[in-house]
Amino acid sequence: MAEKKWLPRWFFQLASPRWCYQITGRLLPGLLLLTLLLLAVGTVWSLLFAPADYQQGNSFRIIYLHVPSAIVAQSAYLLMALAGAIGLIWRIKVADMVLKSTAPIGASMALLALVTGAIWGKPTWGSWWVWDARLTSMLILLFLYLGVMALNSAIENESTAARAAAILALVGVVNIPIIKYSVEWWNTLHQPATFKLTEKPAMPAEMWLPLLVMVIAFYGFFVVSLMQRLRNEILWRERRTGWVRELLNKQ
Amino acid sequence: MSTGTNPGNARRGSALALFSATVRREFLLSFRRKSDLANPLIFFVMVATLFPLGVSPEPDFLAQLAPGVIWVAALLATLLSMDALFRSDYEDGSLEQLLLSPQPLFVLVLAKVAAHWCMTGLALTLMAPLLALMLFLPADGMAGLLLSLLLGTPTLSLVGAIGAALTVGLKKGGVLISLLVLPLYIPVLIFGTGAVQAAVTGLPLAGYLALLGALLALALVLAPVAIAAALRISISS
Amino acid sequence: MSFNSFSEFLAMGGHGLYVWLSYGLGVGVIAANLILPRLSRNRLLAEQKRRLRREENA
Amino acid sequence: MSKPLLEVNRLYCERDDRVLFSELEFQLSAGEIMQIEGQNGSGKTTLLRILSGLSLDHEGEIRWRGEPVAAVRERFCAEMLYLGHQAGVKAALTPAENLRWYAALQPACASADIPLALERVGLRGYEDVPCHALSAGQTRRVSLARLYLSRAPLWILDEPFTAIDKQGVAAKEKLLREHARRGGSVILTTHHELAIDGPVRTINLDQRAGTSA
Repeated sequence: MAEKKWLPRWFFQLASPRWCYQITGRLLPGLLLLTLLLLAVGTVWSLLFAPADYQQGNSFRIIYLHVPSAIVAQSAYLLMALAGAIGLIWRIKVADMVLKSTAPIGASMALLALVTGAIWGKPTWGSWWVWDARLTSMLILLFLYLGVMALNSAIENESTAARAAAILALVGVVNIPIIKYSVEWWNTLHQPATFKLTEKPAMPAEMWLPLLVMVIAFYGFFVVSLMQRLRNEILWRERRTGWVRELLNKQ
Repeated sequence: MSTGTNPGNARRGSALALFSATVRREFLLSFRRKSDLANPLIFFVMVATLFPLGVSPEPDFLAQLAPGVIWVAALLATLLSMDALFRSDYEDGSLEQLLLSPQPLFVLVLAKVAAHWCMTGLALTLMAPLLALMLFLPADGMAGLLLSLLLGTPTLSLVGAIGAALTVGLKKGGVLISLLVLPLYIPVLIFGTGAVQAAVTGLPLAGYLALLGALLALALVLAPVAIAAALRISISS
Repeated sequence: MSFNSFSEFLAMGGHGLYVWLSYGLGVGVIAANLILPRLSRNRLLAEQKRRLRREENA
Repeated sequence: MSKPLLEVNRLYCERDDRVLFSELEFQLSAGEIMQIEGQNGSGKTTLLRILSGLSLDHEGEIRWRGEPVAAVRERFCAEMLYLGHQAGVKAALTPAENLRWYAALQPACASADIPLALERVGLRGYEDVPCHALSAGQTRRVSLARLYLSRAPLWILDEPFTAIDKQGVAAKEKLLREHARRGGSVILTTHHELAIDGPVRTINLDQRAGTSA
């Protein structure tokens, strides 16, 4: 605390984006390699080696994309709200940037989960879209992502935009369980339960092991993509600082 | 002249006075601009008119559609009116004065939302029987419709106010606000229409109303905090 | 291995269209998410370097 | 009155890629009038908004009576009067109604003083005319009437004299002087030459603009 007196406060605030940029730079190549490897293994395993489902046949293999993307889409929203809370409470710039970088990745994951869910629905339910509880919740999650992104891009001042988006993300995160619950309830009222997407009683190991690999691979992909976007965001926001100038001159 | 009076005592007593003063001011403002008062209500009726024209005037069919149509129309009408909640205050500088008050901001915000609800949500609820008649909603459903709207529309106003507060500094806030708020309205819509449908089929209402009440309680506790924070952020740029 | 031949693998027991469409989209979304930030990084760096030169000349 | 009312340490602010001011430091004691000078766009309004606590987007420290403003926000708001660019006057309400709501916002203002305050700004007889029927100068005077209502020691005034005629300005200058003599302090921006006998400190923002390291 003592040195805080003679060093301006913004110096300390600058220190952390720089550190963040450097550490992610060091981690990124290894993580990218690992992620690509996991994705390759998971894809080959799920397409070639995993057994077909006795009821759904080979269309079951779509689950290996649908479930990981749905899981990542939901976790990404939680992360986004967490980053928003941290940014709001402690005024940490990097948290603002994490929030902004997470939204598009999460939205694309939600979109992938929706589209794969719809494609899976065609051979299983006989139509491209069914108002299934999980698909509907995912659609609403996508809307929530789009809202955060729209708000973030509509406000010009970057720190105001980040704070506003943080509030919205927090409001959204309070609402997500309510939305999920209400949608599930609505679904049971209006539709007799037929085939539920991914509600398998006791999946055999040769089915869930590749799924596990894919989930981990998707998380890895999320982290890699987040780091890439975050680094861009850091460079952009810190473009007038000394270390970014140095970095630019060096290249 | 320094602080002079003891501000602590004055403050405790005056939060309530401030609430009523703000509600009174909002009412006064709306009654001086009567067209703003009527617009959401006219919109409400118009949307309901579009459905028989666009779908089918068949009474049985409309009766089935009625709970959903009335609820969606109420939801859209509330949303439409939301943008104006803080905008004129923002434009003439009153919002700055409001934020600089030493009084707790959530009291002020709550007062504004309460006044707004009286002029939209409550008015919509009172208009709903008219729409129910137009859409052939069975008479059994009327109680469910009124009660669910009465419990549901305040939540819509509170949640919508968060969106209004977030977009108040933006010129094109009107479109954005619906994008932000509509997904958050879904639970209210589900339970609201659920209540009406239950009432129509003679099922017990209490569960739905309890859920709507729970949503309202949650919104009452959390939304004013979010609105206040959002206003501070919106005004700070 | 769940398939006996390559053509069987492609056909996916009649669900080939759905499975391959999904995986195609999956690869597309993931690749886009990995490549787009990279492109925008290059653009950003070039832009900022130009700005730096401009400021130094000014 | 040894402690300064307002203390600003190492204030730094940038807007739209431009550093408006950095390392801005000053203290304001009771009885002082301070004028912020600078060209258009030099950040006068931004500085006043930061000082009033409206704008959060800055770095540095602001202390009120020796304590960080954020920690004593409620007390600071009760002891501060801010007059912004916009009058904060509702066009659909009458002057008296506008001031009554303001008095409700600021518990230190007595609504009993409203008729007197309106008389002092020359709006007697306009109490029940909606503000949209008033001229720009009259509307501005409605918001200036707050100065007569307020007992807050710190006044932050952003261009308080726009649309006010010469006599009005002279009256307001007299009011500022009285406020300072009673131990209040004022921070203001204005395009007018202030004709206040007694010390008026000035801070020029044009010389403050710098670049961040």
